[in-house]
Amino acid sequence: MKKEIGSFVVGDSTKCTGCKACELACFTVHNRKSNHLGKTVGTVTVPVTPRLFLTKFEQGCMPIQCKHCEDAPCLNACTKGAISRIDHQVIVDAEKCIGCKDCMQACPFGAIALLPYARDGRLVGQAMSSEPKVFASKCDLCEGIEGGPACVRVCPHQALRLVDPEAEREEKNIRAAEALLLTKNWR
Amino acid sequence: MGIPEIEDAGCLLCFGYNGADSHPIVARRIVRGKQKGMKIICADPRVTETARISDIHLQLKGGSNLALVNAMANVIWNEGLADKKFIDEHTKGFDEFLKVIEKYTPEYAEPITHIPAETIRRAARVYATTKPAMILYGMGVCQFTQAVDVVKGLANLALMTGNFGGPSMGIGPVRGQNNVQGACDMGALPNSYPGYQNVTVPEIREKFEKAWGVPLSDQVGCPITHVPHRILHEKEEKKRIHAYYIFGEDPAQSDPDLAEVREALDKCDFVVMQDIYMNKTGLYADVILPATAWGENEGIYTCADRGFQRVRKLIEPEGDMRPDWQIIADISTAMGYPMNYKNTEEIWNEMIDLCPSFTGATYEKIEKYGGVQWPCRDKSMEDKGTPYLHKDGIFATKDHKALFYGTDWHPPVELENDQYPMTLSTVREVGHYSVRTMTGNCRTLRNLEDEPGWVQMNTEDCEKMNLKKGELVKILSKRGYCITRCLPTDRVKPGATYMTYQWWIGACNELTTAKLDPISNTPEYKYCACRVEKIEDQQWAERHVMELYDDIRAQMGIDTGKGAKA
Amino acid sequence: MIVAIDQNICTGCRECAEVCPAYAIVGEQGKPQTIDTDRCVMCGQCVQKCKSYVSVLTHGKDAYERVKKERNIPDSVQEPLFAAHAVCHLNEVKAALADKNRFTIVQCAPAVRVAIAEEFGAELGTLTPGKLSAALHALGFDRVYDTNFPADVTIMEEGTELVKRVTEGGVLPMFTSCCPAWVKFLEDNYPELKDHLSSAKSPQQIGGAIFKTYGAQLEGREGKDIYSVSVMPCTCKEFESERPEMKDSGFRDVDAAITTRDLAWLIKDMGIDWEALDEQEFDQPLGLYTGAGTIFGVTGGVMEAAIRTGYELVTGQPIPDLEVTAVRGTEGFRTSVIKVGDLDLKVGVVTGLKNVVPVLEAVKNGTLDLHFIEVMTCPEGCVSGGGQPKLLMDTDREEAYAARRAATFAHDRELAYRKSHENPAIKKIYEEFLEEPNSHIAHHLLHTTYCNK
Amino acid sequence: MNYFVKGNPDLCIGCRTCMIGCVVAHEGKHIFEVDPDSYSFNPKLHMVKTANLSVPVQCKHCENPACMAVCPVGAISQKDHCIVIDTEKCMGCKSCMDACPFGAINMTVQTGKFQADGTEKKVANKCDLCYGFSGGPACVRVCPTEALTLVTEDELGDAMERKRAEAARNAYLETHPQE
Repeated sequence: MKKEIGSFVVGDSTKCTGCKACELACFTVHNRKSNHLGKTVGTVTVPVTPRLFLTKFEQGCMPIQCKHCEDAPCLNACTKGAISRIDHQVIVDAEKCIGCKDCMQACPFGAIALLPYARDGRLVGQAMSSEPKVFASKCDLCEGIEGGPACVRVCPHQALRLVDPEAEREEKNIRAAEALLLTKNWR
Repeated sequence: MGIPEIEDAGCLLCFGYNGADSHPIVARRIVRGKQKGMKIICADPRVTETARISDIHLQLKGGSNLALVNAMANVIWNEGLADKKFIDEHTKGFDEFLKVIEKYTPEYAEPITHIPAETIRRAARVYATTKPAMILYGMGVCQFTQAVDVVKGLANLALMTGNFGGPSMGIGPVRGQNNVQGACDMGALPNSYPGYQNVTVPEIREKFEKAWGVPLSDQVGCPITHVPHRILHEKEEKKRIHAYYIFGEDPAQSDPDLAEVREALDKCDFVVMQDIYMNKTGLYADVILPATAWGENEGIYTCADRGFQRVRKLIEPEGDMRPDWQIIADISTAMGYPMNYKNTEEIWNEMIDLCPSFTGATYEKIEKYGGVQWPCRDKSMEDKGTPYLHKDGIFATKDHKALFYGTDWHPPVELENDQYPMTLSTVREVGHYSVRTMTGNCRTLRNLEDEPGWVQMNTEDCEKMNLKKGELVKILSKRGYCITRCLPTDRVKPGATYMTYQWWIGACNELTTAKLDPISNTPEYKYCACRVEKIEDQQWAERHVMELYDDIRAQMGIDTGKGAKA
Repeated sequence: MIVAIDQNICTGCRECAEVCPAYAIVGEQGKPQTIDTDRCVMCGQCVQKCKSYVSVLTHGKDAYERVKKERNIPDSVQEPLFAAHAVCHLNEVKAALADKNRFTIVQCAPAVRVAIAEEFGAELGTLTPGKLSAALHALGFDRVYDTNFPADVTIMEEGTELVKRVTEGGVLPMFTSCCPAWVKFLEDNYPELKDHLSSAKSPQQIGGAIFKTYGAQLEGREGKDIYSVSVMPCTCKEFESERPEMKDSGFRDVDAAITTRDLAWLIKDMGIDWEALDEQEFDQPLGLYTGAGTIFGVTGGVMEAAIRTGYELVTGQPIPDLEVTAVRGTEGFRTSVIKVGDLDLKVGVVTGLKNVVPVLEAVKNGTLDLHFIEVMTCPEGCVSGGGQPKLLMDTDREEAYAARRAATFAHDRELAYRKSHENPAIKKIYEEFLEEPNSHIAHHLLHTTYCNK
Repeated sequence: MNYFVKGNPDLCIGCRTCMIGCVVAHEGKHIFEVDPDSYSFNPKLHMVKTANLSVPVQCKHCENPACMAVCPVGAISQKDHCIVIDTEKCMGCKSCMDACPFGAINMTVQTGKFQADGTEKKVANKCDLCYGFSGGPACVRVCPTEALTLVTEDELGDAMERKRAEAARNAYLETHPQE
């Protein structure tokens, strides 16, 4: 009965130092089970494949990640049906992904990268090629991972924020309404 | 007084009446009054829209109405603000009244009402010294076991300040539903014929017997709120009710203690339901008579200010349904009393000729003037009706004097306790009206709000229970429970909860008590003890609510394929 | 160079500068950083902090293999590599192990056994001395000794020195000297306070000096034949081992100091299955250690071990409460007064090098009334050392340190001997070789004066 | 200057007629007669009720709109005194929603339109001052208490001028009390 939209994480370039703790944490929690990661670096046997991307630009830096669009171009572009909406979030099925790059081109944020795909601590190979299988790596808002988005949790400067868009909108509405009290006699 | 007069009052005492949610059009008059400089005193346990713009908000504890009213009377008298001349010339019983209110000092009322004594004083002074002062009251007065006493108490305030008999003054009930005034005017009361003519008066009975050509009973009928008892527990066989013909009403939704109502409808031998849409009561009916809705009807409605207004047909009804008057005429004919009215005007003309206060309110006049407020006794075009009553202090009693009537306050019947530590009051929300047979079937309004509705709770209470906005909660009283969504708001006081009564799933009348005011027979919808419980598994709850909704719609034969369809 | 920042990989976030106690990391925000080697104390906290990894996306497909080669990291390593890193010396160690003519001795520090298992997927702070010893044996070390043993020697030497300074009026307060980063910091910034340092060497260097002398005797070999390796939770230990003062055995006392992380690489590189290892004892006699030696790994541990022994040296009575909880904790600077017979021993513990500055200022001004101060550079002592397994997520840091600390104390409780002077191997080495604490030979081998830089 | 509709909390009774009026205006008057699943109920203004105020909040049609700046696909533009969203271009990324400090933008289901995986398509929704409809903003027209007004450049300018003149007069009187 409730109308809901997808949450998303946004970075704040005024706080971000570019340390990549978010990227590493993202990789860690997503590979904990599938690639047997422990708590320390030494337990990693596969390339780091983050789902958000620290991005430098003229004025600073910040991580860029998926907005979980409500009419997601990546999802609509995926002919393989590897991208779908699950619990309001746009999720890539890495197993189904064939690395066609359509989603990357459709996404206006550059929030998707093709990265090597690993399972059980090993890169997944493919027939007739020495190159490993790749997958469209993008934020899934740590779906099914305890504690919510790891990037938000590890950021040393609180430069990442999980947005509950509707709740925040309502809060902003209240502030806007309070402003109307001050401007009501504008004439 | 008339609704348009509200905005010209000097002071408005708005008591237990939430215009913005019940009647936006009346609320508009209040807002306009405020713009014109009207002082507003609002007595309401919640911050209603009127309270929000009021000069004094008397945020009383629910169920303490009479203590507040009596205390205001006490202040007015003790501070010499009463209109002694008016009291002497136009009233009786003031001395006895004084004895009753003597002890109701503001300090005495403070712990009962939870309003600081000084605020009560301030309100009484403003009311007594600002002319003209008008009182509007609503269900916050009427839906208590002490309801009629409070109405009289409010009348006492108007009497002792001389606020009767002129424009923009007096005391006005703003009735609960559209045309509820009309229903009463037309005799849909257990004790009267149309025009408030008592069934026990032989001359009146004879007049109607003569006009209708049948013998009529001299017994007062059964109020709706007594029906479950008369079906389930009546010892005297002759008095027991076996058949129940319900139209334009949904007791299985709107009456208190729904479990009992359902049992009564189940046990009743024969139930007829006549309505514009399927409703909860219809699920228990042996016969359903589909009637046309407001846009498909024509006739006369009466507004809360006694104003008769024409209602016209907008569209032709489609399908197997008829206007209420035709259904009644057909049933009557079938039962051996032929009714052959050609149109509503014919019925209207028969009625006004039998009711002296309505006789002058012809279709022609109502058309011409846009509306006529009764009493309107003369058919000549000069008698335009009566905008306000008791002109010049002449009251409709034998000696033309008003009677003071003082009573002591008593608390509501079911108080908070360890098991049920909170209180529940049933209220209205703007956009959904009555039992949702009308607005619940309006898709646009249903888009605005839909099942299972909300329970308004103080934010502190919600924080204590870790309840978030929109979370489904279980709310229980000793009679039953329902599931609804939590709406944290600072507009209500801690410990109190408020629910609107139209929702099928968030049906707050599962919880309400069937205790009645002894005179009006109105239930105490505004006060019962309840408890709110958090539901840990919200996903289950959401599913459960959806299943309940689908289930009810399926029972009613509504397509449940995708969303509710009318 | 021991700790370095790779200019090509660094994003310039300066998170490392936040944790650097020596303000040695210089550079503009957003630009690659460099290390001011004069200031750097090589504690490796920047290495622990750095998250700027060699990325396929940012640095290209071949970058990872290239960097690995540049840093002399074993080929088998697959884990992420970061901008801030400690230089890897495993090639030398591997060569020594492969050389049949060299007699290899290894020692490992107390904090290694509570952390190394993490690199093989175990829970944080899993205690594995038996597997550690087994792995070192499996790597082919001829003798697997333990730094906890020289730690017990340290207590004998340093404890005796303290008693002397207190009773005979030496320079007070006396600072511990086990932590090489701290020693370098003091030398660099407060050279005038050098006399406050205990003259006793750190356990690693005491071990090194003993292995190439007494150790060589035990094997019937000469010091020159011995290749001595230490496994440390510390990046700075390599620096310490390279110091010109550390050649009292007649040779470089410790030939190579590798970190816990390096050891994990080595174990993997040699194809040793950690999971399958059966537990093994450390070799005797120089691998026999007490709980006192073990708690060197946590902040306050040296102090507690010293008190356990010092109390008995001074009073001749066993200490009533073995666990000196008064000096435990994780606050940056904490003090307490310990009753040792008639003496009120006033002690202080500093952990986290930044916290030592006000203490040093107070010593300089003569306003600090303490006898003995333990200083450790890393946040919670050696368990949090720069050479320890690096956490993937800093949100685990608190839990990791707490678990490693708890494991260290648990190990202390399960050991047969918990006071250094009760260690039979300690008694034996003093009988057979060192004569007595602070003896002439002890002074020659186990003490030092740090030369002016 | 862009125009905007603003509510007056003193007059608002929280009845939400403006929201209904908004939907009726944007969906066409036939919504009362058609299948409920065939139209979208997406009011472009939001009723806010707190302890001491009730008032609808809607887009301010900022002169330097943050929403327009962040839109990655150029779906938001300025047209004839108002900032409008091209829902055909919008892909529901919520950037504008996050950027708007007033909470004036929400994401709404586009009835009858779906994404490739069959889930509902949602796009940004905000006040467009009833762009393209005759009679001006519907909310202003339907409000029973006249709590909403359309603020235009002329009106705002006049008001400011009046206020400046008043301020000047007051300042003058301060130095010339005898007058």
